[in-house]
Amino acid sequence: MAEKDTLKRPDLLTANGNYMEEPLVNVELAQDIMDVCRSMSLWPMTFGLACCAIEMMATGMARFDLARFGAEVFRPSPRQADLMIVAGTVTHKFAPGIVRLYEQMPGPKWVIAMGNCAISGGPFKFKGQYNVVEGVDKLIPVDVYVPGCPPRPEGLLEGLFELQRKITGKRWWPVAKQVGECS
Amino acid sequence: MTTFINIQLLYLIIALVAIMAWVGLNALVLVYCERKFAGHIQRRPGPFEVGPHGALQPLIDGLKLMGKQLLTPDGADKVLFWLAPILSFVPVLLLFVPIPYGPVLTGMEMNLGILLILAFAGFNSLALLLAGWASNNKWGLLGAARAVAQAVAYEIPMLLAVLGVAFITGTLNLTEITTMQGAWPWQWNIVLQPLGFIVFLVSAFGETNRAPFDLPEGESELTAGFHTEYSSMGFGLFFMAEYAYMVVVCSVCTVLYLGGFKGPFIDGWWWFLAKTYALLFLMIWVRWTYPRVRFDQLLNINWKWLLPLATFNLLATAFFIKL
Amino acid sequence: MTVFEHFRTLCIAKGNRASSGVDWNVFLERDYIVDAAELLKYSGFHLESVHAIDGAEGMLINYLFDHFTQGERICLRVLLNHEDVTVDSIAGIFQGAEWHERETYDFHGVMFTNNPNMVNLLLPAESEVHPLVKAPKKRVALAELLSCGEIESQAEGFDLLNQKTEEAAQ
Amino acid sequence: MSSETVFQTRAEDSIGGDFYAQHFQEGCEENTLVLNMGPQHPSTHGVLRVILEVDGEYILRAEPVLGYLHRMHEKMGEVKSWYQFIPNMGRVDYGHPLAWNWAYVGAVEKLAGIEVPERAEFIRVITCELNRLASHLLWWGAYLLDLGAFTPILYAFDDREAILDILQRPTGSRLTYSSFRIGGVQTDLDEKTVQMIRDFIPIFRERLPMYKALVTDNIILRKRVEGIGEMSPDVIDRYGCSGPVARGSGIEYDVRRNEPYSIYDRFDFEVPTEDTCCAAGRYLVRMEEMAQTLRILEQAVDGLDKAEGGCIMEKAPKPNWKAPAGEAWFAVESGRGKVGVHVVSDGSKTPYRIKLRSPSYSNLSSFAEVAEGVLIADAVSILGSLDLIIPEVDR
Repeated sequence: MAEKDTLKRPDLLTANGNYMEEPLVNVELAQDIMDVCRSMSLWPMTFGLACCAIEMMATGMARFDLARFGAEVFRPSPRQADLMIVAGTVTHKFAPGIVRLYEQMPGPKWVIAMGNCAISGGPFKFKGQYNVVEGVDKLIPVDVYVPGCPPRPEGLLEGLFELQRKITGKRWWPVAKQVGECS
Repeated sequence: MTTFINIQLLYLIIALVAIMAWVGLNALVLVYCERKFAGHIQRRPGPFEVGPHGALQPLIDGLKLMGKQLLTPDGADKVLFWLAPILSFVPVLLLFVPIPYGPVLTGMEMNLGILLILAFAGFNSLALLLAGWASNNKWGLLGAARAVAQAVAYEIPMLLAVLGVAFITGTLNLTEITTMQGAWPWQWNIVLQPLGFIVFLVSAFGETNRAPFDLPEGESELTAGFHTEYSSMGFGLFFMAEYAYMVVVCSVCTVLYLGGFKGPFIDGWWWFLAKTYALLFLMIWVRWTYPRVRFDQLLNINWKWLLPLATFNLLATAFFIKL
Repeated sequence: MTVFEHFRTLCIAKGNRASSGVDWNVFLERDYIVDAAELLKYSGFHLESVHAIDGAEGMLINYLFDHFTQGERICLRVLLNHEDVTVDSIAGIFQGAEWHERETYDFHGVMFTNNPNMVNLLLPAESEVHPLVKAPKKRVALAELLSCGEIESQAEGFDLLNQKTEEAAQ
Repeated sequence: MSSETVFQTRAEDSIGGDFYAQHFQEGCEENTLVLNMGPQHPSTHGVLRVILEVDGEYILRAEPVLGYLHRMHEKMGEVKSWYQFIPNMGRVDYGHPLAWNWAYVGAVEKLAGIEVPERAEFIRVITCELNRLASHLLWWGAYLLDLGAFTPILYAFDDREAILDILQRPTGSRLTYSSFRIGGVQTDLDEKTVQMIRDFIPIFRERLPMYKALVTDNIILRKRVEGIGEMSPDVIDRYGCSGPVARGSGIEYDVRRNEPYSIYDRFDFEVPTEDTCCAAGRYLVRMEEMAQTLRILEQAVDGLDKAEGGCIMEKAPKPNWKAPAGEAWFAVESGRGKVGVHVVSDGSKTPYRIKLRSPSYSNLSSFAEVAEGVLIADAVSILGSLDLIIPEVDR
């Protein structure tokens, strides 16, 4: 079997050393087009956990308008969502629920860990804590981390752009100037 | 004789293909319009970056949906589960056949055109029931129950309103109904049947599950209602069917009450399209403005208001025709 | 403090709203809490909170009541021995107490008999730790923690607050 | 539970739901459906879970299951120092964090007998009232989203952004403010901020009639809120509800009026009440409260110039400050009702015990009784009208 494995494309290798099934039809161009389509229509799940959820809502609202990038279709059902924005603290009580929701999403799917709580437990990590999962990446694979407590909507938008870059391999939108570069 | 049949058949096939393209195109345009229109109602630009002014957004969404994984839930009835979206979408194609888009642009002339539309539109409620039942999901089941109760209820006043028009025109052929109306607005059926028009329009909202009557999929109550468990194109088909039904209902409304392809100066498909899209925009506008009604209120509106009004309209029409 | 005039209390202390926020501190025996709650219910009080303080002498359960119009805050206090942290539930009189009591069970392991639904509220159902129970070494004498104010009446043998008054006298 | 715990999702399926679902099912009648609303449901505003027993669409029994966002605030209170606990207060209730800031800081000040400068009190009132507006706007948008109207939430957030623009100048944050300090506030209001507030008040005052015309007078909305979720004053008493929920049932109780803290006794404002006892009453009370909040703001901004002192007391407590032993209970009025903080100190650097009394918790506890016998859609309407912030319920 080892010989056969070497014939497979390295990009089909998963983290655990297994190979994904090869696609039935594999045309490079079609794949690229699909990638662009996926990156431009990331439908998030309506899934707010805590404070960050309000900033996630604010991102979808008039001033910041997530819709410009085709990501405003918040789907309440995980079956129709592409993107899970873990916006808030994950507790031990809810951990099985998060894993289940992630499993219910159809592939290809992505996860953004929004806010310090989802990244590492954030301010709720202290000696003797008994109820917070210290980082949602202990439960499900995370693609993009957006730090902040809570992150500003601009931060979440930047996280979305980073995810688009990750999917297509290209940064699509102009990069904002660093602080100090502005005239 | 044989050549005659063949030409008929060929014509029908061309019409069906054209209708398919038309339905697909309509869905794309409508989704774009809806999102853009909603955006502007809500003080934001809506889809903007994908294509010029976000024009490619629906196309890209569609492609993405096709590329998603197809999931069948564990406890679902597999055959019925996948039959439902197909059953919801395919009959829609048939509904476009008798609609006269222009003086010669009709899929197939038939004497019972409106009857065909009303009959096959009933398939939709069956599809929604199957979808909710087969997906083995409690929210889906509740959504399906709502969908059927709603569709059954709202079909009756709609039928009665249509009958009113049929009484004045004396035909069920949609082309004939159009040609009986004049070019100018005061020569349209809406002048003769204002009550019927209102009843028809309200029933249309109910029939197509649009807000404020979008109870079968009421997001804040039933998560996603009957299509909670559908991923990928299963959901996509329901989505397209919903928009296709909107187009059908608005087209029929145009034919029955607004003079169809007839209009001032030159008759033609452009008048038809303009009127249909005006109605569609009304539907979109209402959706983004009003809250959702409650389920018992929805049925009360129907049984206590629309049905008596439609009956009264019918009786009055009959009375005046007899005079 | 006419409400508790003919009621068997352990101690009634007049607090000061400006300094501690509570007008009356009433210490009760464990068996009398339901009757006291009933009394307050008929006097038009509503329940603000039920919570426990883990002190050296035992678990002190505080029932805070307030009045919508009279503006009088009463704190009923029941001291439970650490070996037997059980008290009758007042959820039959103030239904809102059900959750407060379940929460107290979560945090401090206080059992409320006759609570209609005595399962974990905030912690996972299978959890059996009570995170706010302090290690015996870290417990502090209640007399130091509480600021009950002026003692108006006191039953014989009740000396929970005396330690402090003696200190103050010195 | 260690962090290496493997979370299994499949094992529970075979036995029909988790512990709470089974516990609930024991009391079910025959031929009824048990529905899990949440924790991931669009209208539970976060991760509240309500188990419903329904007959058709009528709810026979409801049981909220809490704790999906229990973040151990009370435990943290016993671990962190007096100062370090302030940021927690910004995260208990993300709708109206400054009220919680105030409740905690006020309790500590009461415990230590600290006098706050007058100017600091004015700044507290101004920022807290602005925050109350933001909180009510958030509720308004989310409630209408629950009722199926999509657009109002965008209008609400549009105005909310204007408030956040003002608030982030003195507090340095958009959402989780923790700018109150023991003995004052962190930053003074500068001229520009005051001017922004002065400009904002008339603009927002004009918006309120528009909201009324667009939404409040809508017949569909009226039918969805009138007579829904009736809570008699007796229910309010038994469950200890407060805030707009109590005022919507005709109880004229506002902590700012009945138990004036800080400088609220100097302002002229009304406490709106409605006797309808239903969701409509609670809705109208909140709408009217926004107008009253604007009145307070106006007076506070005018009074700010004449106020004496700085934004924080001289010789404010240092980070390793030790509070004197004792206890104090302090209550403030947040957007949701009476927020109470009970601090108990043993004279060390960390609090001995902190009890947070949240209004949402008491308001939500009445849901099981109120929702009995209503439709699912009404239950959504009732939940929305209670204005829940889940982190505040779970703490």
